[in-house]
Amino acid sequence: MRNVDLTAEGMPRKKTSELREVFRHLVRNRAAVVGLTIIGLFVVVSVFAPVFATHDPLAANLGNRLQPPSREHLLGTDELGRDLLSRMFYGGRISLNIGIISVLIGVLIGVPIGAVSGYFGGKLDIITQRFIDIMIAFPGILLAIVVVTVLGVGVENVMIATGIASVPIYARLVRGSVLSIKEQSYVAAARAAGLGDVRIIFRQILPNCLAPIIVQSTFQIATSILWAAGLGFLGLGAQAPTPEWGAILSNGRAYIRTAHHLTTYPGLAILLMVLGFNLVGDGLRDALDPKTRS
Amino acid sequence: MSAPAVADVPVLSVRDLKKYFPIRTGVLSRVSGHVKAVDGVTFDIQAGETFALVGESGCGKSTTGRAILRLTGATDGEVYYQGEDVLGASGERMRRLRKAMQIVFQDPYSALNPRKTVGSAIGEILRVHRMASGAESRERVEEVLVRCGLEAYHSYRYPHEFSGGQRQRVVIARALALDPRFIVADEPISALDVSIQSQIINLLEDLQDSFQLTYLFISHDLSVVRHMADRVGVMYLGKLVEVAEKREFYREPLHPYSQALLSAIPVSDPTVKKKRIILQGDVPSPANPPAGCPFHTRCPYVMDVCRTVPPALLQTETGHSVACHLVHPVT
Amino acid sequence: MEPLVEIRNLRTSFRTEDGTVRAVDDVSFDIGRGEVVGLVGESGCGKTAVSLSILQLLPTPPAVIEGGEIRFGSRDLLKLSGEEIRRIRGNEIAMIFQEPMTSLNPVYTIGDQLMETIQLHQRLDTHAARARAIEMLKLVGIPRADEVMGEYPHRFSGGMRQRAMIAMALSCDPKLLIADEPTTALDVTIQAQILELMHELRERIGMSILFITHDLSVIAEMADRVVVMYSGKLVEQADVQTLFLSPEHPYTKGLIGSRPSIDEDDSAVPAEPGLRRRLPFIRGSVPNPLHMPGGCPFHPRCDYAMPVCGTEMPPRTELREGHDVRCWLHESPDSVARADEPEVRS
Amino acid sequence: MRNSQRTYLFGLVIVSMIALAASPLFATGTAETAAVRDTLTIAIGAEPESLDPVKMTSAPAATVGEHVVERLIYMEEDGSLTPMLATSWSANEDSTVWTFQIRQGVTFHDGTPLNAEAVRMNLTRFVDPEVGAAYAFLLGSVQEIRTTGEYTLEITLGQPFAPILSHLSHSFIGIVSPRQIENLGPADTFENPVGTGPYVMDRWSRGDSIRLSLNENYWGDTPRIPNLVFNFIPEESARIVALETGEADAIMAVPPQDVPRLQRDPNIDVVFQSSVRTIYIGFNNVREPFDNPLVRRALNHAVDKQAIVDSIFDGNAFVLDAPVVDAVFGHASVGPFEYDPDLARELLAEAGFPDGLSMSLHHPTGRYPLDATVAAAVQSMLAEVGVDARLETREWTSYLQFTGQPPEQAEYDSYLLGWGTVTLDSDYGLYALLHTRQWNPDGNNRSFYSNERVDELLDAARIETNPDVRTETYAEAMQLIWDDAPWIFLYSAGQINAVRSNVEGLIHHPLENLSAWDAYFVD
Amino acid sequence: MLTIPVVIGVSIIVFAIIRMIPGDPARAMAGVNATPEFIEQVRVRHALDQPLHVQYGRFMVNLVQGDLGRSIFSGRPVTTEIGERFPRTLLLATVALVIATIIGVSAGIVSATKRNSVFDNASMLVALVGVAAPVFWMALMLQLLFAVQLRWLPATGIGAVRHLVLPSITLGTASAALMARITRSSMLDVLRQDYITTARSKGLGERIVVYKHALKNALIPVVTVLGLQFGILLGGAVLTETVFAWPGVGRLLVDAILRRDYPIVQGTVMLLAFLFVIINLVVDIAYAFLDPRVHYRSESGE
Repeated sequence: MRNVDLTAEGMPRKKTSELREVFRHLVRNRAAVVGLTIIGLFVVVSVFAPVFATHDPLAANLGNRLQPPSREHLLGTDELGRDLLSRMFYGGRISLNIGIISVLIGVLIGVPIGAVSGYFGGKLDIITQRFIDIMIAFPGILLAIVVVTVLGVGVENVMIATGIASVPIYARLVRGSVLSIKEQSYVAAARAAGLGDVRIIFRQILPNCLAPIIVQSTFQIATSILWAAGLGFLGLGAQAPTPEWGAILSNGRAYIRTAHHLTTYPGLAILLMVLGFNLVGDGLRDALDPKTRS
Repeated sequence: MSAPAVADVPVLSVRDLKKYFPIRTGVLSRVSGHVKAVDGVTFDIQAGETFALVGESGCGKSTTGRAILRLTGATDGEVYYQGEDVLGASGERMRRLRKAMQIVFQDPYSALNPRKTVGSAIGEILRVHRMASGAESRERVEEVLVRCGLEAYHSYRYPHEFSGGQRQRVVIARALALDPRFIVADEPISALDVSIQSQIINLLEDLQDSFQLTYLFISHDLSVVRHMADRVGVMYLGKLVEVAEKREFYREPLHPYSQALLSAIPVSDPTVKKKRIILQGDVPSPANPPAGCPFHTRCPYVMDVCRTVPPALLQTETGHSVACHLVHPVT
Repeated sequence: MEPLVEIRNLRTSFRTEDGTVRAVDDVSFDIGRGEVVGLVGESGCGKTAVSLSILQLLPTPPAVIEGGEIRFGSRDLLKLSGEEIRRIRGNEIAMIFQEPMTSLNPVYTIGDQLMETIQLHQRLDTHAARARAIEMLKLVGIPRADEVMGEYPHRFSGGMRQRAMIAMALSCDPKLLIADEPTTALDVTIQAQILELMHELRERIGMSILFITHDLSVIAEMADRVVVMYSGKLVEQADVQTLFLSPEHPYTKGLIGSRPSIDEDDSAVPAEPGLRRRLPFIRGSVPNPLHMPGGCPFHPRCDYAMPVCGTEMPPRTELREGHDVRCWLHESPDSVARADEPEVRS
Repeated sequence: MRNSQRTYLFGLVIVSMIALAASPLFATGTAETAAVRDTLTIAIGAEPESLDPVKMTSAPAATVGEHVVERLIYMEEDGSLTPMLATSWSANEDSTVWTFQIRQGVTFHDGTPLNAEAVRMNLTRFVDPEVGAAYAFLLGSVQEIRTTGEYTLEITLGQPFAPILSHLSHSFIGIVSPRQIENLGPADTFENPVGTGPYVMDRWSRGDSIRLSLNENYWGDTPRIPNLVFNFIPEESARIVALETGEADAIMAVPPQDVPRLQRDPNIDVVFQSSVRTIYIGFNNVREPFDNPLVRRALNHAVDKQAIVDSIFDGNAFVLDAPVVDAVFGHASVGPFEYDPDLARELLAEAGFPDGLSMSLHHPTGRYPLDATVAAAVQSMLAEVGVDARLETREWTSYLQFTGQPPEQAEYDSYLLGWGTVTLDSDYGLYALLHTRQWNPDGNNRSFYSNERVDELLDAARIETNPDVRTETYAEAMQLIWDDAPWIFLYSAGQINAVRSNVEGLIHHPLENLSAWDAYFVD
Repeated sequence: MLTIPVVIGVSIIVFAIIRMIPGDPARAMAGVNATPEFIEQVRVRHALDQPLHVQYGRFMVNLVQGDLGRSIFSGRPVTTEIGERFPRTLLLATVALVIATIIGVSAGIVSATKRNSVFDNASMLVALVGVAAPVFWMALMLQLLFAVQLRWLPATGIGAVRHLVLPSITLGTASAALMARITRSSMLDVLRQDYITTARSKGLGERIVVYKHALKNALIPVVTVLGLQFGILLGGAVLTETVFAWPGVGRLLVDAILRRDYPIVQGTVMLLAFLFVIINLVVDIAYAFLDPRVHYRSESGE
């Protein structure tokens, strides 16, 4: 008679880690898979740029300038006769680097600011919030322009500039998450159990802000790539002969009628990469959001 | 034990506890007023006793519980645990007090960190208090889990793998891990399905018996309180309006609010048709409580004096403490 | 007399990414004219899905009404066109919901929302509709009804909002009011007010009410007849006296028994610690709707479970007039034996 | 009730915000009509920074300005000097005192008559150190300016200065109405100049265009086209489209790569004009290893200037054979360095760098046509001979500042820069750039080139009044400079303008001005 | 209410940042060919030799009097320079925003109500691409197509309405895309709310449910985004204006940065920051129109 007793096992007994669960939802999302594929391709091509590149991205060949796409130069050549495809492979590296490093900068500075501000509240929070209000009052690209003006042009400074421009975004995001997580009973429980503030912030609260931070970071990588390209386009970003996509595009602008491949392909590349990150970001948000996951 | 212990030092003494939340407005977030969530609450809890704080939402019962454990800073007042000042304690003393005083929350879903296995969440607490580590810690975790009706292997699970009732068992196990003497149970069953509630009630009672626990039982459910509590305190708008031994309270509530509260409870017996006291209107805002007796705006027996003079919580011959001008006429 | 609503073999499912949830599985019951039917069960048992199925208010997808019949007068509500069912909603059948805080549209005034319903179903000009709205607000005991018309819902307390919702629901004199946990979100003194109001209105207006709740004591007070659901299935129905005094399904019994009563007999409580009266309880917890156990869904938690319970859903047994139960314990010994040990029969 | 009022108010706010924002649209909405015969539209690449002579620094400013404001002397396309507001001039024996006869019967656009006092006020303001005119150095040799009669002006120089007349012909030394500058403080400027020119300022739509209309009372031949519009279109491709669609009748600074297509268009004439601007890469001559002339010469041989001219400029440039272009007085052909990578490697080896070397190459972006492209091309050519040049760039002003540090603080190995000898006199082209006294930060000698003999020759040529002697002196100096190779001498890029075929008479000046007073439409 | 402290904060930050820009402003002001003496003179004249707080004090005093100094490049008052260009940027951004709002919000509504339809999928794909495409690239491609190839519209410049078409579409694309996405998700969220079920249970038709009951609620988050978008558009104008030679403050700022025209940079950034503060204020006010709850938010002591 008792053999049917399954005791108190209400929920399905599946030992799935949250990560795997998220991934499962992610790969079920067709758009996100497309995004992952795009990013994957760009990452592979960027990492192995020296392998894929058919030409030296910096080697000029004045006798072979502005060639349209051909068998030898799949995407044609630029104003100095450099192979566009090879330059774009290396450019992908730069864009990815800018995206990732600027996000790291934004996270490393913005997250602690937001966490401390949200957790402790009070005067500190008010001051921090005002400061973030001010920072957010500037659109990111403007902030990045101003920072680059102060630091000077160059890829490293673009990373710093776009990173700094994303700091207020993270600070506000994390503050918001912290404010809501702070109200969760398990934080009170941790305090009741005598855990210290630092431990509570880093061990209890921040791990639970991870989802929005990851989602935001995915979007932020895309945004930083766009900002960096914008800076490159304005001549405030990576400098010649660095094959940064925005800079290639900016240079190619003069040849838009004679050799439009110099603007078309880098533009498409930026679009695709940004699209890829946005698709994955959307997918991650859906996968991490219990509301849409049910 | 149902008779109040006389000679002993109470396990917990709360004296004139106040918790005001500032209302901030404007540019510089100036404080423009206060929500008087808890406004001068005084009571004692004896060893092994279950003291229930009841009242409707927003009456300050949960805030009282949290202020006692210093989960929210009290504005004023004193709290003593076995004679030791809780609100003023710091450092090592506070750590020791934290071990002795624990809390069980209402919502078992938010009470567990979703990113930690049950074992690591409880283990962390043990480690912080240097009670156990390594294999010893694991043993202790499994021991409390089993004691709370779970299985040892549950310590490797994440909260989302449990049902609501099981989670509440985990929450209780976590509170129990530090081997406390005093537990604030803040609406521990109200978020659970009806068929699960009695499991948890039974568990709490079992544990009280086994570990000589003292409970501050916070609930809006007077039926559960009747089952669980030894003494009952009724709160309204941040103030205690009546404190009484359970049987006395249910037999003859003295405060008009207590009476209304009790009469408002539906009876799960269709043959009984109860005469109700239906209160008019809503609870006033704690940001702007009425002058005099907080209940006077809804009281069916309101007198002129109620509108101006706040009644004190005074004891009657039957052992009730009541804050009402009807019971203790102003002379 | 013919019942107002006859629900027959209703099946409603939710198709989710992870599988199909049978929220309502073969549920049949009637609502008589002027009768208050209590629909009781724990969260996730499908009681809300039943109520929303009646007016087809479930979002499709993911919900699908897979079968059954809901007869309302001469019509089968499930066969009506969108336009036809809309003419019934709010007019002949009205609803109030659990969360008075979120059930009113925050950006329109109470008056706007009341008058909208009235003007939709009754050919009244603005002036008459307004008068009717104010009348309704007065009816549900809202003071200063005139001023309240121009107020936004957020200025109201929960109790007042629920009154406004009731006013809105009753404004077109519906034949049936579906009240889905109307007092669950309210404090006990406010709950008493609302229940009192509903009693009063019912006597005055005489409509039928389908009262949905998880709170047995509320049911005991309000309902004439009670329908108990568990995991999408109707397990027992009876008139309220019968159900509370002699429940037959183990789940109903457990449910009623495990609630501490406000009128608990104190003398039954032993004075000594350790010897307290333990509450009866139902073990385990509600099954995951995606992984429903086979047979009777309650069998993993049932103290009387038999092998047959794990394989086959018991049929509906009419114990006496108006008292149905779906449990193998109450099936004729014959059929139990048949299901249990078919080879023994010879 | 309250609700609808609120909605109405909200709508009102929105509508008025849009109306407010849109108002400029209607204000300027009439500007664009189809090309009318009475208006000539010229698209230029940049907006003049100012039309106040003391604030002018750029060719676009000069181009627009000279239609409105005139100077004492005009320099023809061939470099010869002809009277403008001065009818004649003479000097004393040692050429230190110059007397100018000011044209009579000329009035400014505001009706004020032109006289010597008006000119004196203008020139005095131009040289006033308090005012700080960017080009005040043009008159750096002037000691005193005074009137000696209603129409006679006397300029006294501290010492003889041969190119003084060329300097006075500079487009930035314009004469505006004395009324306009009477009450200006030293730091103040005016916006719309009131000059004596054939055209009058009509409207300056900032960021967009400047409209000029005919000066009915012009002292000279009245132009045939009554209205001139200068449109500022920085984008090259957009400028070309404007010409192709007829929105513009003439455009300046056509990128070389677009020339072939424009030439195929029967409605468009492409005009090539030489420029007086030289483009070079200066070495830091006091820094190792560029203090070694062998290294400098080696690098000169390593760069295929002809390839740059042919490929990057599609032939619309020429390789420098001297530190100044041949239109400049005193030019002597002393070059060029042959492109010979093997020789370059040999010279490097001889200098002690058989494995090449690495260096920084700083360059501006967008300041000169295709500057960044050229820098990148040079970089890859240097790589051929084992020289690893690291390209670095900055925005223009910080670039100038970076390359303007005194020698001990100068942190560059080499820098790409251009210099326009706008006076068409070698003094302007050599003295400031290569004389030892002109080392940073006192002058423009950013390469810290120093050669005593060259200094002597440049000093001598300055005060020498005999043109033949000057020519010889400059020839010797140029040879010495060339052999020292303080720079990589690159090229002078020609100007390319394009004009719709129905426009005639535009003057494409070597000084990078485009003048329209003789222009007319043909059918 | 937040305006004053934020503006003061902004002014301090802008002031500090401008002073952090490498390069000697006195030298830049004095010009390329200036003598060291003249540079020193300029330094004293502009009080650049004074301590920073003194300079800031002067700056603020002048600012209050509406004096932002003079452009180094043109010598004209900064207020005049900005005053001429700002209306053009405002016009461009406003038109772009109006286009973006009309297209974005309506696409978002239709997508949400016809969820997973062909229209929904297609418009969301377009929206994704719209967000991902670099503004300047879009600008170039539109220019190439409509101005260079088809010659339908002018490539650059200002003047007539047709000059406005390409820049405003370019500028508005990303906003329209974003707006469509936000409207859609906001709408989907609102359609899940209880009061929508209430509205349906009253027997209201789907059209009224969507356009009356859902839309107004769904627009509340859209309004926040709208305000934010306006700021982003003003920022994005930097790129758009550069490509389309639209003489607005965006290009003025870029040019000023390249020319080290500090007073202009300072003035423009101040103006933009100030503007964003104002926009936030307007958004707050707009909130109150849409959401009656806002008025009373300060009363409840949360």
